[in-house]
Amino acid sequence: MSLEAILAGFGGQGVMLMGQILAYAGMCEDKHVTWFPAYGPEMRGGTANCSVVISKIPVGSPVISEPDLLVAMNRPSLEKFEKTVKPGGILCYNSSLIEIKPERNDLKVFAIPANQIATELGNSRVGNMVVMGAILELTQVVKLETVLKTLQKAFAGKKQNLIPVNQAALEAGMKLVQGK
Amino acid sequence: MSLEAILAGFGGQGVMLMGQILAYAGMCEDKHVTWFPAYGPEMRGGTANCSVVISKIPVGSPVISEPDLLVAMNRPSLEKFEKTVKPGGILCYNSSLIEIKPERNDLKVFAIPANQIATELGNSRVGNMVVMGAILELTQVVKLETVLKTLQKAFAGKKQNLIPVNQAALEAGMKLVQGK
Amino acid sequence: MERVFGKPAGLQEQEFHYCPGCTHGIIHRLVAESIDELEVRKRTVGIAPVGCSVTAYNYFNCDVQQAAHGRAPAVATGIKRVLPENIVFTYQGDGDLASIGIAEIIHAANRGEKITVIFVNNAVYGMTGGQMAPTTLLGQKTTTSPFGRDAESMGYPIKVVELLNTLTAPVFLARVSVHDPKQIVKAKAAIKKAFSAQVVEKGFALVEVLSTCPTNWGMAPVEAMKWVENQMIPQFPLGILRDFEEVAR
Amino acid sequence: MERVFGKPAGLQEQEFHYCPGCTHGIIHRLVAESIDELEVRKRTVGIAPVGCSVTAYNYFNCDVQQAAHGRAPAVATGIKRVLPENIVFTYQGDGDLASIGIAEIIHAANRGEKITVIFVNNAVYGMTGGQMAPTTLLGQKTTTSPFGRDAESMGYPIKVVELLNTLTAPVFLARVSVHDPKQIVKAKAAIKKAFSAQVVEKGFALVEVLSTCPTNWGMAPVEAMKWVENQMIPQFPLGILRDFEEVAR
Amino acid sequence: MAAVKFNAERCKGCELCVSVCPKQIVKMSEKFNSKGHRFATVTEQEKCLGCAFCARICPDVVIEIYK
Amino acid sequence: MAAVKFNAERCKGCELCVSVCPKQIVKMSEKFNSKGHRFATVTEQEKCLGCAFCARICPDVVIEIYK
Amino acid sequence: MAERLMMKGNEAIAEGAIQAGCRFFFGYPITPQNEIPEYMSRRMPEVGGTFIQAESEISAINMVYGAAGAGARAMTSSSSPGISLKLEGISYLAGAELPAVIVNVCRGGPGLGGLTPSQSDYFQATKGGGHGDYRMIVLAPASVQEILDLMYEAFVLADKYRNPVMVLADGLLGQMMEPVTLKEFQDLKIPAKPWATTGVGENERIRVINSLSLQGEGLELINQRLQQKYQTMDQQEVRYEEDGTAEADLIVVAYGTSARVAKSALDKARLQGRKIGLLRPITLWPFPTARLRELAEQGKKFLVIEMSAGQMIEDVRLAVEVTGVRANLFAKLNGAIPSVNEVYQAIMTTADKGEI
Amino acid sequence: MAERLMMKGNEAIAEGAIQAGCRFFFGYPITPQNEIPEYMSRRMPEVGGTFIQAESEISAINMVYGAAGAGARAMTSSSSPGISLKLEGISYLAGAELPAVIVNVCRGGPGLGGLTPSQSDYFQATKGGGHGDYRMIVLAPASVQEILDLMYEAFVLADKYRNPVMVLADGLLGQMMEPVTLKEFQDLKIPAKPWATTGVGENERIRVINSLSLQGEGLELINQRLQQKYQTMDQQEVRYEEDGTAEADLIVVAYGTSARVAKSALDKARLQGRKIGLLRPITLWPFPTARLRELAEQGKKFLVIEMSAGQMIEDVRLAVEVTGVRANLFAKLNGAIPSVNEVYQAIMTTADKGEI
Ligand SMILES: Cc1ncc(C[n+]2csc(CCOP(=O)(O)OP(=O)(O)O)c2C)c(N)n1
Ligand SMILES: Cc1ncc(C[n+]2csc(CCOP(=O)(O)OP(=O)(O)O)c2C)c(N)n1
Ligand code: SF4
Ligand code: SF4
Ligand code: SF4
Ligand code: SF4
Repeated sequence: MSLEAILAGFGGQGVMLMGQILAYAGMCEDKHVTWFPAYGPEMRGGTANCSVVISKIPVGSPVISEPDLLVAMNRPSLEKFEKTVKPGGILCYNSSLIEIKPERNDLKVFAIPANQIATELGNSRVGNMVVMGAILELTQVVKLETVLKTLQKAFAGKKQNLIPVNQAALEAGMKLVQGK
Repeated sequence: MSLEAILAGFGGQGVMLMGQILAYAGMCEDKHVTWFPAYGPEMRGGTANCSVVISKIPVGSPVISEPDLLVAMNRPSLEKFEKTVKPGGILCYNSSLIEIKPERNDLKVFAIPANQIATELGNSRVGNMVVMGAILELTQVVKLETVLKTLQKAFAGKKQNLIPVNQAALEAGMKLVQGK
Repeated sequence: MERVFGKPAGLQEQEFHYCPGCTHGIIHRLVAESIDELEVRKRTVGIAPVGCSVTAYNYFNCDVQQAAHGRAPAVATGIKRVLPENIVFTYQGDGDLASIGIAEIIHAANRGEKITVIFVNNAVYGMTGGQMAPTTLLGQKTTTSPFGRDAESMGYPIKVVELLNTLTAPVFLARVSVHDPKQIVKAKAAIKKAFSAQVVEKGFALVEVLSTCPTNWGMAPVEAMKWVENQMIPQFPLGILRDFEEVAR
Repeated sequence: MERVFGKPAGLQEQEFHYCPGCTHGIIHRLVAESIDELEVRKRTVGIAPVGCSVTAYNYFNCDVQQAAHGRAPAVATGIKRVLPENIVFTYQGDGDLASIGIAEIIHAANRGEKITVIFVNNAVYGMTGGQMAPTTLLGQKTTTSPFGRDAESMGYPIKVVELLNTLTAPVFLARVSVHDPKQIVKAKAAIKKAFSAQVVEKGFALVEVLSTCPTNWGMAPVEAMKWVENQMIPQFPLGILRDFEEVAR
Repeated sequence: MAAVKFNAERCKGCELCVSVCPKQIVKMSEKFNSKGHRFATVTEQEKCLGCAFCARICPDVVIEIYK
Repeated sequence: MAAVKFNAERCKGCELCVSVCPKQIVKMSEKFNSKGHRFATVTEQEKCLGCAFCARICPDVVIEIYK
Repeated sequence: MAERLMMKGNEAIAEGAIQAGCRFFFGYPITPQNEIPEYMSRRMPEVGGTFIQAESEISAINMVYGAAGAGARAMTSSSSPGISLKLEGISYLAGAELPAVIVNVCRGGPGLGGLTPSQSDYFQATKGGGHGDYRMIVLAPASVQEILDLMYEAFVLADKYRNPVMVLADGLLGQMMEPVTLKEFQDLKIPAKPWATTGVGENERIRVINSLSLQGEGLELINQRLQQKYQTMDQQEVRYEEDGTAEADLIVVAYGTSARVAKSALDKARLQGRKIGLLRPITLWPFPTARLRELAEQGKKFLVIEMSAGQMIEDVRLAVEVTGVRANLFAKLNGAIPSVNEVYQAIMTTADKGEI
Repeated sequence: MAERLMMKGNEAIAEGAIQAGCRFFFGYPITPQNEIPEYMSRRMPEVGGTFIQAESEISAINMVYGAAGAGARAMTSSSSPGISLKLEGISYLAGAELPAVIVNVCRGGPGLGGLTPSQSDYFQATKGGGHGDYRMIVLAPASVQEILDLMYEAFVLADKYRNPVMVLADGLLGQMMEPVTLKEFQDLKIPAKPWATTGVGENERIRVINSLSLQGEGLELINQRLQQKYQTMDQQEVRYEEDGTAEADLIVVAYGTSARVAKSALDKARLQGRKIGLLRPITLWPFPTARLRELAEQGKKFLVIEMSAGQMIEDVRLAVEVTGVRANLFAKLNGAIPSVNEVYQAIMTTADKGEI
């Protein structure tokens, strides 16, 4: 199973980390992967996005023009990238921050109240992992265990204590879209 | 009448000025002329030389490999350039400073005690004009009057007073080689 | 009721792209206010540096040239020599002015170019992601001094105003801060004075403004203001080191 | 009878290419004597500048790197960081150090690089034919200030030692002259001290040496020496501004 | 009698104004503006002194003072 | 009792040595060396103090002092 | 096998240098290569090396000059505007024959330009942006793993020829992450450098690092020696990668990032039954001229893909035009990365019409 | 007719600029061009202009940037190493589209090199030594009179295209004296520059001099505009001189000093009955490609004479090789000026054997 995804939001929403963990997990499952970031002109707090490719064959261009999957964590990202998604592709958007609805009807669209669920889980910063969970469930591109292993690495040391809440977020995200 | 000359000595002997005046005079007689300087690696008081071309047709390279005329005001210059002179060419050397004799016998060689004559004329710095006089006489490349006009220009203003002694030097130089 | 405080005419409508709480915005406003109050906007030419304020031409409401990294004082020299009647100012960060551009600022100052320099000292390279600057404090962690600035191999924070104060030509040299409203008022006065030095055709004027970089300092904006007060000021004492009016008297 | 004075081992046999009466030669000898007396010749690496002393590698009897114009302090930094046990010195003119190279010297000094800098201030660009230098005196005529240096458009002579004295790191800063035998003895002492700062691993040391350029000043050598004494010294006061031993005590 | 006006859309939620208000009447809203920042507002206008501390320290020219 | 030795070939004729000799025994020769410079010499060796003033100020390491 | 990990291209540049025994890094921040100095500032202390953030790019390259002249493996890195500032220094390194590695993580120009990836410094790197007749070996990696490997090569080649070597990447390669395998930290035999200025010690003659020659003839001799050295490099160090060139009708020539895009595009074209080959120069100088001419003589067509107005195209033309073949160009100007689709279109058109 | 006088090439560069209305000179000393700043320091005050000896070449080029952006005719001059230092600034001038004139009185490299004349900065000047896809018109005079005339052209072209223009001479042209005729001191109509930053005054919109574009697309648009401008230059500004090319079998291609030497040499060869022509590019960029190809199609042979390891030869090959013709090279390496005799030999061999 291979995937071309664009994950977008504003700085601080953890879209970059989300992408890296996804790619890393892909590597652990012996796939060819690339991760490529892009930042807006704003210094910080501006829009940021990354492209992740996970594939069985070596990856040519790490830059994606037509993603299979778009994650939009804030409104500008949705507005900027919605039109680029492959027909029939997946669109997950953060419904806690984005009040508008996507326009396209040729996509599998999922509204994910990421901030809300995160706050419920007691850590407003794990919204990205909620969405990550949803992606795993929807795409099956990598296994949950692999991602969890990756988290172990990513949060080794001081951040150890953050692992449980992130795991909870992942599972919440998966549940949210199960069977949808 | 056209001429390719190399004038060489050490800094302060006025070889550069000599060459410029020669070229300038050539211009005044509507010839094509070029003047090109070259300095040794020493900071100052080192060897210096200039190439002067005076010609009826436009001058290509201002750099001379085989001069018709060589003026050597000091020993290093003689040693460096003697071998380059065209067979049958003219060699004037400053016998007041150069104790050795030129080796070539296929040249018209003139020993000119420039410093000595200059000192006799009461200005040790006009040695270059003594040699200049000799050149004029030997090559007939430009007229004396033209050179004198040029001196007027060169020494206009403060240096006015230097003109007579320079003129005297020119004439002394001419006399020296007359009919030789 | 009438408006007693708001956006000065010296600023365009455009919102700043600076990070939340970054004091570049305050300094921009103070510059614009000074230009307004001296009524020189129409004959002012600004020079944007390379740094977070590289796009200053989107904010200042006057003609602007964007200069190569560190070379703003040379560019300002070129402009001022062509347009002696104009008011010419550079706006530079500490990487731009004190690192790559230290030669240009020293020689522009030494020639006594009649320009105004706004020197924003935030102790790091902001735009490129928080690397060490010449003004980084000892022990301060940055992305290129991850274990803290160590005097033995990285040297000491450079005091630009004191350095320039050894030169004869400059007519106004000051260091101010914008960490609280009181200081902001003082900073404004100094900046305005630095511009007025050109209006009365005195000569080279520079104001160093201690500024924050919450993003790269990894601090909340309010916390960053405290850091300026408690950490930076002891190292970079505030004050007016040279003043053409003092001299005049 | 035994030889009590002559060519130091720190100099090669090669004759200098300098103009008659140029004090570069004296300064070369003092450097070489210092190297001899400290017995460090075998582990010394010199850096030749771009200037009349560009061919210093033909004179100093130690390993030498020739550096790009003004960059000798950066080159010295590279060498010293690789060879901390070696004695590394730069020999630079005023165009090289105070004009194009002012950024490099300030930052090497500020980092406290453990190097010795011999700064030859002859108030002009010698090699290129007597153009104005940052150290040219007001009113002094040069080939690029034909009507004399004019403060209004060309600024003031820069006092390098005073400028560097605003930095924290340097351990030895002095200005000396070689215009008469007495001063030459003092100059020698300062230069030797500046080298010894490395021997005892102290830090950055710089000696500014007032020097002549008879050729481009258009003076006889003896006259040039008088000019240093009467014109240059009043502008560039002699003395030791910083001394690691003083500090030690 | 003074009035302070916040332009919520320009606000980046840095909270500097909150930190300097002598009357502590500047508060951060629960809502986000379109850029996603929680923005500053003034509660109890009537208490405002018009000292402009908030406006002076605001890096983004969000605040206007009227008198 | 001291002796001063001049290496005429290295001399550039700058006359600095002449200017500093307290005994004024350093003089310029009438002759030129091969580089074309009039070179310095010492007259009346016996008067030499060996103060090395000339040697110290000579830019071209022409002068040696013996004691 | 050593463990695989995800690395940014910029980190690979830094780690690759350390693996190659580089212990002296002198640099100045500039996007998109900041991870290099940042990584070095953390890593060098661990391996007993030295990291200095210089006051400028100029200072950095001259620190490299001093360190290289003192016998160390030293490097600097920057991006386009910063590299322009280093050109005097690079010319000095070449003139003084000092081994050093310069990395250019190229960005869009001219002037301050932008932060987007670009290949518009090809001329600067290959024809000598600096003054005088010098050449550098220019290595152009196309993946993070290759970056790691070529950094090692770069230092070996620099020492082998006593010549600066440039690694030319771009913002995309610098910023992207890919899996890499680190070779074991082997200690390397860095060649002896008797010419280095380490103090004369007991040696007879002093050593001089220099690029000046005041007597004209001297300079001519130096340049003769340099030109001979460059010829040897040209004969021995050409590197390139080929993919399906033998059976291809159309050869796509591209390096670095555009080679990656080209690869995706030509895979697509092959699905359409077109016979497309890829020749990816790994050394931009020396350039694979001989091989390209060989292919041209077999009557193949050529399409060059560049993220510039067309620079490498000149070297391709110099290689193939004598054979009567013309080379086509698809140029993506600074500011954007070519999309797989537009390159695919270019390939199809050239394959079918013979030209764009 | 105005009076004739002897002038040094460097003086002609300076006086020519003044005649062209240049009133702002920013420079830094370097041999062999010191007469330029020295002349300017005397002359500018006479014409109410400004001379500044900058603290460095970098500062000088950035002063030019500021002055040009303020609407003035401004210039700087230097020689090879100094030009390398100006390349970032030149790229900025091109990116910000500012008119300015840069003079390179080329000397031998690489590194500090030597003071002898050279042509080894051809690539740097014509292919953009600086970063990014920019081009400059490069004018190559071959006599002191032509220097005087081309300095005027340089400023006109710079304003016409809002682009930096380089005048590429060498130490020989700079140092030699030849007779010249000064045109009367006419006052010139310098075009209005509404884009210049002179203070908004009563204008609606502020003016910005800038080369930055943070959004990628923006940068692509800028580069498209620049490339279109460069195409126009390429179509309209090619300048060259021909001598006996029509009847010639062998065309010698040379510029500047080497064209002078070539002229003497081919006159000699003609005396031997050989049919030799000379094509002397006056603009090195844009290059007389079309004309050379025309001549190649007539089946002529080509010999390039350069004072470098061979740089212009590439542009000649790009012009002629498509026609199946090969170009020969006589390269004189940095350090010496080719003698008339050696060039004569090269011409004779090529004329007779068809190649060297
Ligand atoms: C020649 C060159 N070198 C480096 C850079 C990269 N660069 C951009 S901004 C910057 C430093 C910014 O720091 P500072 O001047 O302190 O301003 P701040 O961003 O902190 O306001 C650097 C090094 C560049 N653009 N050009
Ligand atoms: C980059 C560069 N710029 C300029 C020059 C030309 N240049 C050679 S020496 C010199 C200045 C020499 O003056 P100074 O440093 O005072 O030394 P001095 O000759 O007086 O001893 C200059 C500008 C150069 N070689 N390289
Ligand atoms: S990075 Fe720092 S300096 Fe730059 S805008 Fe953000 S806070 Fe301000
Ligand atoms: S030019 Fe001046 S500094 Fe240079 S050697 Fe001659 S006298 Fe000395
Ligand atoms: S003006 Fe003063 S009192 Fe009113 S809100 Fe702002 S800070 Fe508070
Ligand atoms: S000082 Fe030295 S060089 Fe000068 S005259 Fe005396 S001996 Fe000769």
